[in-house]
Amino acid sequence: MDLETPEFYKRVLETALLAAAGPVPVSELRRLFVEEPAPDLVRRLLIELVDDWQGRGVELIQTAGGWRFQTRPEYQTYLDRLKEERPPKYSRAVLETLAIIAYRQPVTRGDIEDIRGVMVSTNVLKTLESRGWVDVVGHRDTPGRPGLYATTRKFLEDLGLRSLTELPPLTEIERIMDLVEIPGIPAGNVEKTE
Amino acid sequence: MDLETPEFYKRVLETALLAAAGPVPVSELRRLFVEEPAPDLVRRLLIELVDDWQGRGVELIQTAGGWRFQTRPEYQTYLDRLKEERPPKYSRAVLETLAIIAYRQPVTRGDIEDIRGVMVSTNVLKTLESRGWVDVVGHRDTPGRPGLYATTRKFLEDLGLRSLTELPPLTEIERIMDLVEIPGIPAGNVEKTE
Amino acid sequence: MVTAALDLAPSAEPLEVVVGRMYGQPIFDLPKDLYIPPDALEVILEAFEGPLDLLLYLIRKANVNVLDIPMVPLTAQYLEYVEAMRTHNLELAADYLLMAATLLEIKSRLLLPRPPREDEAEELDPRAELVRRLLEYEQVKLAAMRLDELPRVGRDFEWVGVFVAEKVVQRLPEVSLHDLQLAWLKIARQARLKRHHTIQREELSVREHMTLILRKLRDDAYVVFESLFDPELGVPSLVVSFLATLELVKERLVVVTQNEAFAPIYVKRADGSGDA
Repeated sequence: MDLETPEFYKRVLETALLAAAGPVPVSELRRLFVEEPAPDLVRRLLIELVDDWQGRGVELIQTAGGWRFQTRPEYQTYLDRLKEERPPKYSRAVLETLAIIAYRQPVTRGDIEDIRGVMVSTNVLKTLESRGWVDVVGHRDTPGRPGLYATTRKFLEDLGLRSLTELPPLTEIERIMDLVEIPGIPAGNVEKTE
Repeated sequence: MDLETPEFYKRVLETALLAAAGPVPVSELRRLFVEEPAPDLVRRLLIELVDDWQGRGVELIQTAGGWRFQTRPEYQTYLDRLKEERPPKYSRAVLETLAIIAYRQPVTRGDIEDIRGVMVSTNVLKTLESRGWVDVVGHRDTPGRPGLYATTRKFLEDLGLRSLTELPPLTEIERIMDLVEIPGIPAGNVEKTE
Repeated sequence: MVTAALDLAPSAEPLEVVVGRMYGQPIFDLPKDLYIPPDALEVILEAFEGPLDLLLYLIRKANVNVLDIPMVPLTAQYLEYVEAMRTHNLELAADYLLMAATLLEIKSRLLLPRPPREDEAEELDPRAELVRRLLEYEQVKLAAMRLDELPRVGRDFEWVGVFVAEKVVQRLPEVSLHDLQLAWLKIARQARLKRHHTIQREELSVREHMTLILRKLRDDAYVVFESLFDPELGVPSLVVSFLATLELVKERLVVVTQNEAFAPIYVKRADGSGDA
């Protein structure tokens, strides 16, 4: 094997990423080689790889934990035909609880109930915990020492996000909320979803 | 997506095989498509895919259970570097023999046995020779004309040394030994390495 | 799933909100007179995630500004709903009742004559907290929908992981200098040769050169003495090479010969295999 060319480096990177069980950070990818290449070189080659895979059913993306290959969403209908079971659809209660934890973390169950205006069933939190998307990161120093929920790295990875800042931005309601106490100012047309 | 071309079929097959957890038989691959293509067509496309992946670090192969992508053996040394687990270790006999050859070269097998106080099995020397770390550089002019072992350039390279003088000095080792070998206490008790 | 379009502006076009499904058909609207077929009520209520969700629906449906909620009709509508639930023996969640109480309280505070106050800026609209909660909930509701739209592993894409063809290539053990050091330590200790075999650091370079010379002699039966020395490596190296040669002679590993004075000196292996 020609060990020196950037092409060869790229081939090894591609192979390692295709074979990896999870995302691989650049720091680890460098370890593939006895003479560790500069992080910048590795990153440049990764960007080249992203390009090389254009138009294929698989893409190279960067998530919270590093770089990984994943299939493009357009191909999911095909892949679904080979599946035994359909992935779960989450109820509104689960999704809203997840949203509150994601955007307002760390929050207690009480905080979630305050925002949603209803009791949060234990099942809802269990669902999110067993999916590995949220966990208890501490306890609030109030009576009962309620658990503080936050999203996990797996949540980011499963949604292909590098960080929480990549979550869809909250709608402009927040800006309007500042105006709540000043009557007479029209709320304006808030963007419509979909 | 252009749904009709063989190119597209091939892309879907490739995507499904890259994402599959195990080998996928042709019969199952046909199920990827609403209008199941003929097994012969699928097989032809798979053979084309095998060609497409020539020269890459990953190859498409047919196993008992079906088709699957797997890494090429030549890339194993690279992938191994990412592994958590520690590489195998040489036995004490191998390491001590290597140390004697490194520090006392050139030495005969008899010299090694004298120093170690035990027979040196042929396997031990074979292991070191096949690794390319020691070789016979001559013979001593004594009965049996025993081979004289010395370390090779490859030994230096593999251990990242420019010359044998960069080996840890024995004086230092023996100073350590003086510290740990308290008279009256059997040597065996001192062993606290590993 | 309620595909609610957020619209707080009074001028907006009518909304189509699926509030539930009955016999597989989406229900876009609640009946104006609030008459709800008994078997549909449960379905409709399931479409709401709680009192805040229900209130938001009523506000949107009435097409009023959420910042200026008409408390009287809203409270009336809400209570009718709660009443409808009660008459149908639906288990009424405490959250719905609590909200009813809150609405009634706000309504009564609005109706009360306001006591004159010095500082008017301090005066808070009794609806403010409710509006804040409604807007915050609305935001979460939207955020939840957006989160759900994000591509998710298993539903929208799969991770790639090709089989690693392992064990085909044998992994070789690695040896570190530390390993060698430890190995020697064990040897020395066991064989009690620490006095015997103490080797100076310099001596290692001599032994290294002994090996180099033997290697040279392996390739050629004998070599000219001078060729064992490379002046370019400097005096220390020359000295070491010379000491190595002497050591080789002493250990009877090489033989140095000279046929007559001033004739070339030859070095050859002592094991005789190189004899001409």
